[in-house]
Amino acid sequence: MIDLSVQIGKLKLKNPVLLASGTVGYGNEIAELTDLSKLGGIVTKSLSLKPRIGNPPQRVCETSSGMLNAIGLANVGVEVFIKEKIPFLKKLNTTIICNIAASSVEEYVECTRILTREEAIAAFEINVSCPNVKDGGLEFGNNLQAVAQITNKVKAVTDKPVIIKLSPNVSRISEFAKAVKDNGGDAVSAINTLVGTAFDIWTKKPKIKNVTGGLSGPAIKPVALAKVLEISRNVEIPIIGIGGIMDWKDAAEFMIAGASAVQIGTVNFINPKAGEEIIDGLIEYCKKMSIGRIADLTASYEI
Amino acid sequence: MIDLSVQIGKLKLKNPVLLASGTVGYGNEIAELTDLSKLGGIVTKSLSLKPRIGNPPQRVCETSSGMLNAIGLANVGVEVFIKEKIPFLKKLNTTIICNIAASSVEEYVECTRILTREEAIAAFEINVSCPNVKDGGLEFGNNLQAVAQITNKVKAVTDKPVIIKLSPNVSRISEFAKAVKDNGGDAVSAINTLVGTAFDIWTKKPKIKNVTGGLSGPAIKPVALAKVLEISRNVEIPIIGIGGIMDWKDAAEFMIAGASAVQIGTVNFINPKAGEEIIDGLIEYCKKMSIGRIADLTASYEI
Amino acid sequence: MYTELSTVESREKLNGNAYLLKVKAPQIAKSIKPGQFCNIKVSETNYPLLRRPFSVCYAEEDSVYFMFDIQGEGTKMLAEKKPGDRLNILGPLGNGFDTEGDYDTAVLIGGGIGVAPFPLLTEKLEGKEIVTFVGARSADHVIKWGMKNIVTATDDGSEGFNGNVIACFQSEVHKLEKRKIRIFGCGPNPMLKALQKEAINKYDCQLSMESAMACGFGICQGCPIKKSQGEGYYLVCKDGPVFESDKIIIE
Amino acid sequence: MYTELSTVESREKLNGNAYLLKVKAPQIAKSIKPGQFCNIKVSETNYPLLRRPFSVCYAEEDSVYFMFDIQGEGTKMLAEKKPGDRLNILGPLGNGFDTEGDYDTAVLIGGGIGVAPFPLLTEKLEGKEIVTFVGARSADHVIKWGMKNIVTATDDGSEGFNGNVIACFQSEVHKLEKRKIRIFGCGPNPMLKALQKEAINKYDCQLSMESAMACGFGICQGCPIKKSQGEGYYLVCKDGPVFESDKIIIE
Ligand SMILES: Cc1cc2nc3c(=O)[nH]c(=O)nc-3n(C[C@H](O)[C@H](O)[C@H](O)COP(=O)(O)OP(=O)(O)OC[C@H]3O[C@@H](n4cnc5c(N)ncnc54)[C@H](O)[C@@H]3O)c2cc1C
Ligand SMILES: Cc1cc2nc3c(=O)[nH]c(=O)nc-3n(C[C@H](O)[C@H](O)[C@H](O)COP(=O)(O)OP(=O)(O)OC[C@H]3O[C@@H](n4cnc5c(N)ncnc54)[C@H](O)[C@@H]3O)c2cc1C
Ligand SMILES: Cc1cc2nc3c(=O)[nH]c(=O)nc-3n(C[C@H](O)[C@H](O)[C@H](O)COP(=O)(O)O)c2cc1C
Ligand SMILES: Cc1cc2nc3c(=O)[nH]c(=O)nc-3n(C[C@H](O)[C@H](O)[C@H](O)COP(=O)(O)O)c2cc1C
Ligand code: FES
Ligand code: FES
Repeated sequence: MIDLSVQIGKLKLKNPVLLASGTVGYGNEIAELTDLSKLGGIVTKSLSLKPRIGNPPQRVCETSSGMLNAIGLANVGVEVFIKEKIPFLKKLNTTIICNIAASSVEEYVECTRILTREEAIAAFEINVSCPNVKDGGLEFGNNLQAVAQITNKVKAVTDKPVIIKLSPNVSRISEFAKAVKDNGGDAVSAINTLVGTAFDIWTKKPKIKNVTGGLSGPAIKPVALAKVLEISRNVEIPIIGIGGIMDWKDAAEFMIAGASAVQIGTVNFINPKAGEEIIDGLIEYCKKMSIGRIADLTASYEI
Repeated sequence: MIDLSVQIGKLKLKNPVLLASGTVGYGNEIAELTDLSKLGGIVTKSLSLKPRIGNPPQRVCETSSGMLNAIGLANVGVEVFIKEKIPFLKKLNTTIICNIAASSVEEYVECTRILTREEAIAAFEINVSCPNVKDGGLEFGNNLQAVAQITNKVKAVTDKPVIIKLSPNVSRISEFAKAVKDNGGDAVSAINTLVGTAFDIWTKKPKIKNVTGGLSGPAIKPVALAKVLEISRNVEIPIIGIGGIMDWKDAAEFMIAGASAVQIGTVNFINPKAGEEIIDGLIEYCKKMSIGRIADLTASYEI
Repeated sequence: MYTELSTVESREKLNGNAYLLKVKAPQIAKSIKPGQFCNIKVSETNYPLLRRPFSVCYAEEDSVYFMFDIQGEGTKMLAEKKPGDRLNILGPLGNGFDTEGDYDTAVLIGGGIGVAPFPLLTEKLEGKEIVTFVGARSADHVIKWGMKNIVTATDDGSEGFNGNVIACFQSEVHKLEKRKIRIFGCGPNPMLKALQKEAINKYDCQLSMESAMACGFGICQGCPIKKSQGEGYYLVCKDGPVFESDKIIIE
Repeated sequence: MYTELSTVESREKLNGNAYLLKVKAPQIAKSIKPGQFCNIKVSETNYPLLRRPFSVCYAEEDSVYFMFDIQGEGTKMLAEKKPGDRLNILGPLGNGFDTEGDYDTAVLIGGGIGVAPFPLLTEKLEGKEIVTFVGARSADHVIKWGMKNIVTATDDGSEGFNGNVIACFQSEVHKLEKRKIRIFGCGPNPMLKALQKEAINKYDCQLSMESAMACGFGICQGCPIKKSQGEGYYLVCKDGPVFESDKIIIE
């Protein structure tokens, strides 16, 4: 028997495959198509303090081996989440990681403070790829001080593990991982989407109403892997690898490059059973490679 | 008749389609497969002062709708270039832009100083995506001061137009474009490749011997477009758009997003006639759109 | 909701650019309702990456029919499928038309490939009076497969009414004056917008909407459509694709 | 060098995983030399993105033959091509084998699908004595199409010599003692390395090398192979793929 469990700081997962935030909603729809209890866990759609209706259409468009999205963090808000979504999530028998997005440091803290009381939540993932409303809309995720401060203040109001989800749109992502570590963060997730755009050449209008969107899918895998590797080589902190994973081979590649666990996003739209299939594939791979504990794969690159 | 000519600062091109540095060598091989005189111009492989043999294999690998390369700036050096390559380039009847890569500010200046005497060279493109040997290998392209300084010092030794080729691996590319403008640079090229990697899951070794490589091809097009748009909206400087262009539609999209001209790279490997086909396609497009001067396409986005 | 690895049984070219694909997908065939759709992976590779949504056109026993137009690369690939080829299909998705309730005549109004869901709807409406308005560019684009009691309208007047399908409906509706009608509309947005306007405070009317989609089953939030009452959006894939005409704002 | 939009004429399955594809590509067929290769775009989409390099196996009149093994997605797609399908082919590329010069017996040594260039080479070598050593995993992987005077070696001993093809050559070479031989080798790197070692200061030997490639015609510098003398690299696509065995260092 292969030991599939992995440790993300103080968070233990039964296996390293998680479903990524924003690509599984609150778990209910995809539960009809796959057995979520088999997964390492799911990360819920980014929550803000108040509900958000999100951006006007068009919100998504396809690109070569990828897609752009600008959903605009549409979500039910903390209150409705607790009342209406947590009861269902509790029944799933999988680890629930609650992702939080906010427009000010105070809002991050406030969301965490309220949600940390919920037993069903095993850990928080903090999405810093949102515009900082107070500082004129620049992304927190590109600002080292902001990421440090958010980590620090969120950690102060919860005992649960705090994972910071890093933006890839920076020169040196490892500096951000280091800021997370230095401020007590338990782990980092890498990566969120790359900033991208597309235009309709006949109307000359952007294909995404928000003008720019986030690029995800297999197109970004090489970039995501390089970011994971950079963090792995420079900072000692658990990494959750994300970006373009389509199958177990991609998942193994992320672990080899330094990830302790992985999240899958876009592939859920195409193959809602991908999570289960990836776990099965990883088991076979470990057998072939005579790997007894999957955790030994992490950062096993030979350079 | 549609006026296809475009102006990149003081550089006039007969049409907006250029072949990108590193993807056409010094023009001789591809000249057998396409008529280079039809193109707006070609940008020669990055030259350094002395010849470089480049990286050991494996130098290239395919990714989903993209490829990684780490050629290691293999090139013949300035001296051999002048003696052996320029005579052929002269005969091509197309605009020759000479791309320079160096490991120190002094080397950039020295290369430009020597090459500026060559009549065949219409302009310089400065590739700042090389490690700064003196400052411990960090890329010039991620350092605002370095880009400013290189622009300034290179401009001081040549009267020819100087185009700075920007790295996309930064948070705010428009700040770099602004530094180029403020230091007298004539134009910017955007983008060079994104940093990426890939691992062989059976050997656990990187698929590229250099560990990381540059990601190019259609996978990166949405990112490249977003960078061009960002510069276009924030800095008044001519932009040469590059990244994942496969056909005339992609070329038109870059121009709409803000580019005055485009360069095509990876597609040359797949379809060596792509440049000619793109020009033909753009002519048809202009006819359909009743565009008399192709330069009017630049930054014609409607947001 | 199932993901089925189905097999193409036949492919037929209809009028214009339209194709009719019959695939064996027993689970979906048995549970599908008119107006629902499926999300189809047209290639086995990452290109195109996302599934493509198509209304179910018709279903019988273990088979499902899709009727589609070539738009871009995805539909081009679909049109090249041959009997025996495999297709991964996710469905049934969405709500479908509501055929219950108090009306005696169903008025189906379709523009272009918008008629795609009508054959199954026609079958389901057995017992009701049906009038089907089919709009097309020209006679050689008129699609009639699986529909009944058809009134055609063509933009160039080459068949039936000379003008668009809504104008055609307007000029014909007096014949239905004594009937209790319910309208089922499907087609391009401008047509649906005109139909919506026509229906205000006048007709019981359901519209089948389109939207760019990434998932098709409610997990990406990629397919919003504005609510007419209150703030916010419905999701076309989950709350629709069929909406009561007064519930949404069509852009 | 031409880019030809060719048409698949036939596809045949050979032993093992090997396929033989015949395509109509007149310009390439007329100018190709043994040991040269073509770079084939296996799909019309961006996936896979790059062309795939294949030795020309044989050519007659307007047609070119490729012999290949399924390795990954590109070769899988190629194996699914049917007569009438279109393939964009770039070629002839590379230098090819040098068949001129002073020798009377050509010794062809191929491992696995490495025999691919031998049929055209065999034809070109008319007039010379030929011995062909064919190595394979097992009897059901031995490929003989288009070759002559074959000695087989299998790793499991199920056909011919029990062992690898270089060991087989070593055990047979005494029969050629009086001959002036030239060796033409093609196959996986470990085999070519062993052959190179065997040939040092002993045999006139040419090796056909492989490398990952992006362009195939010298513009990307993606395919280096280390020179044995002096610093630096040759490009496999342009300076090769065939090298005098003492000119290169095989990793
Ligand atoms: C619920 C639903 C049911 C549908 N039913 C049918 C049907 O029965 N028959 C049929 O022919 N078509 C139907 N469509 C439209 C069909 O999904 C698109 O034509 C198809 O996705 C285009 O894919 P492509 O790869 O060929 O084109 P692409 O290359 O992706 O795009 C080509 C053009 O089509 C537009 N387009 C892309 N996706 C959509 C979309 N989801 N909706 C509308 N326009 C789009 C693009 O903006 C572009 O202009 C339906 C769409 C939805 C949302
Ligand atoms: C000059 C030359 C001539 C060749 N002639 C033939 C031939 O006649 N018949 C034949 O079957 N094969 C030949 N090959 C190898 C053939 O190009 C590869 O098998 C093919 O590119 C694999 O493509 P894929 O998409 O199926 O596999 P991928 O999914 O790209 O890769 C599958 C595996 O093949 C390896 N691979 C990928 N590209 C190459 C390459 N260029 N060379 C070696 N290994 C590679 C990868 O590392 C991987 O392990 C030749 C290669 C070269 C360079
Ligand atoms: C439609 C969509 C919505 C997303 N929403 C969120 C979100 O709300 N919060 C978040 O942290 N990441 C969000 N993401 C990013 C994903 O969690 C993931 O980081 C990214 O898509 C890269 O992984 P992938 O290539 O596997 O999709 C979203 C991605 C997509 C495609
Ligand atoms: C194999 C290869 C070699 C390259 N070499 C150089 C180079 O020497 N100098 C340079 O400025 N850019 C180089 N580039 C980057 C291209 O010029 C271009 O910026 C990049 O590939 C993005 O465009 P594309 O997607 O059209 O290829 C190289 C790209 C490739 C693929
Ligand atoms: S398409 Fe994903 S939620 Fe509707
Ligand atoms: S493959 Fe491009 S130079 Fe050899």
